[in-house]
Amino acid sequence: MTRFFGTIVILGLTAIPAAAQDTKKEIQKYQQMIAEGSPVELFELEGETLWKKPQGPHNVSLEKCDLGQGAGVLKGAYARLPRYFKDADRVMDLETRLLHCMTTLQGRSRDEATKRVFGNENQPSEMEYLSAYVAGQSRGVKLAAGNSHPKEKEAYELGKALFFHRAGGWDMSCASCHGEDNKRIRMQELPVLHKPQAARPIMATWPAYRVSNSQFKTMQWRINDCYRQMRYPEPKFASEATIALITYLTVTAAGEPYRGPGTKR
Amino acid sequence: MRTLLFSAVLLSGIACAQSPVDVQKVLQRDFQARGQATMERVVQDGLQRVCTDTHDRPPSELARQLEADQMKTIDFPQGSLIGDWKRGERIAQGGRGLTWNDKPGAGEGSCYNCHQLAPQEMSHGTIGPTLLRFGWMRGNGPEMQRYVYGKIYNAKAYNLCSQMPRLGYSGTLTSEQIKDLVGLLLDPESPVNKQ
Amino acid sequence: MTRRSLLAFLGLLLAKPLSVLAAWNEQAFGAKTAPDALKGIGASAAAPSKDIVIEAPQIAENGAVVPIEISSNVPGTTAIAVVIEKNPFPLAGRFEFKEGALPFVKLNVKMGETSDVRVVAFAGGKQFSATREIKVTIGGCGG
Amino acid sequence: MAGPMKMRATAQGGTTEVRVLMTHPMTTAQSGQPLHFIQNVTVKQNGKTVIEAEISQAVSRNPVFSFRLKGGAKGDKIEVSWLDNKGESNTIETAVA
Repeated sequence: MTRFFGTIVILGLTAIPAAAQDTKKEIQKYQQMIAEGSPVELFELEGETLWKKPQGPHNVSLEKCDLGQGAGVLKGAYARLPRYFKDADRVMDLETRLLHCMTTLQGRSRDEATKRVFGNENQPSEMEYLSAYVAGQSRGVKLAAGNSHPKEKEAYELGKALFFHRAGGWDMSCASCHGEDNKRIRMQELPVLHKPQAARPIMATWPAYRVSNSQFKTMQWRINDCYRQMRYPEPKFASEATIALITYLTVTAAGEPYRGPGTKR
Repeated sequence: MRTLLFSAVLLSGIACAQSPVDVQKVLQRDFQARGQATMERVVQDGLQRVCTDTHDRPPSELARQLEADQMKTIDFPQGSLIGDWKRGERIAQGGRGLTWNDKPGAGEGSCYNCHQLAPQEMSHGTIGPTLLRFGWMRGNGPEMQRYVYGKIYNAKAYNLCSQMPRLGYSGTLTSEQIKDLVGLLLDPESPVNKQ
Repeated sequence: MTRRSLLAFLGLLLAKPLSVLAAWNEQAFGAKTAPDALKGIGASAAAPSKDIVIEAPQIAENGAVVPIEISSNVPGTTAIAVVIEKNPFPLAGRFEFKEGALPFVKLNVKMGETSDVRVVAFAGGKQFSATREIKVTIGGCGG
Repeated sequence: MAGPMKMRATAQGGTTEVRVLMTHPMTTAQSGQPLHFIQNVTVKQNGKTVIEAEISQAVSRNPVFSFRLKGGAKGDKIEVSWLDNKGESNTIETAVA
């Protein structure tokens, strides 16, 4: 990962006494300004091109992909994911469903389609572009992940159990960082993700563009990188565990109008 | 690798209260080893299991016993435990170590992620308590040195379900590095204790 | 013939790469200190002015993207330059506003460390400047 | 290879606000990658150049600029183009909304 000037800049900042409140306000201002000046729409544009591009052995585009609202219906589809899909008999999040369409519609092998699911700043991945485009088609639609089918309920319960499960090289669970109010890592405020009021603004703005590394990041990546930092082995892409966690978080955030793809520091 | 130091008898009562979902099985199926992050890491040890099952509120008797087991993992070096605070500050700033894309052995403390230490560093976390002026307030005698060394080596020996990693026990930091961190916290010349 | 089209013409004559076709002040952008950068754009003697407005966060969580909004209320402003004093190459940009444009620009810049950001406005053959300090911190691990 | 650009131009209260996004790595000399950054940005209003900018590698990756133009009516043509240090370029044109 390239950072500006090659290294993390470590600073001795002069302490501003009793300025914690001001600091918080200034950081909010920073976050608002980066959101206003975000290049995130470029990823949506590129995603649209990919969505319509014929690919794979069948040489067809993804335009007939059914994301849950019918073949090719994009409006509001992301806001209703993850959900149960009868044709696959499992709960799927956006990326898992895209992968399903790549293999079934386009005739691509799972290996080929998942060869490079997380891109970098020089070459974002197909999943990242597509996620940006599809998610953008749900702006203004309230989050309503599936929570009625038995398999959806099962995914929610598993996600919840995973959220509080302590293991890995540093004994962590998701709740180690996201379990208590008013905590920060460095300057980053940590949302208490098992509480609806905290989960809502977060889930309503993923996937997202990260300005710190100029990369567009998906929810599968977010889960993957949390586990990396928790010092676990790697969760497999589109596995039940990752879908379950995404289901748990999105159901917790239900009702929030989607306003992503977002822009994060 | 990791020794499981807990009493199976004491644990048995708690295991029954577990949720119906078999998370351990799911982790085995859905995770894969990568780099130094091997699959052994998803196998819970005793305290991870107790803390998970009790939502970090273990019965006090059990907690005391498991903490005592953890205390046995700490190998206290002889002599002064106060190392070089300047090296300690660098270790406190860094966040590498033990992830699947870190080189084995290249560990750092991640201290500022959760704690305030030197007042010059404004970008500090708040998951752990502030350690500003720690040595100035608590002194730096042999007992305090031992406490700080032990706490960094294995925080669970002092508070079973602490969110702080067992930095020595997990192999993240070496004994020398921990001494340097003790220096950062206790040396009167350290910025933590200046002003 | 304008400077740009003259350069383009010469460029074609010499069959140079396309990059020489447009004007780019190599001397000023190559300067490694703020005074040299200011000299390179002819702003060494800029007078302080309150009519230059720099809107930016006091604290940037990440130096890779620092949003800055600049406008000049100095009458007759024809150009604005942005100098990040502690960057390895301090001059970040120079914007020339011709008839029809307002002296305003919003952009994202990279900052290597906490630094004063100096904005120079060019008006009526004179230069004016204002600065603002922006602190750069290390972010968290997540997000 | 020049990636996509995106632009929005809206007329409001006697000024036209132009927001333009450019796909570009904007790599620095310090990044260890080959120096590659946009040097020139030009804004035209109905074919007439109104802003000429020279920028450096200190502009963030995937540059986003906002400019303000005097007057402007719906349907006016706004054109923004860039040229980088390798001679690559791209242009986008849009009508004021």
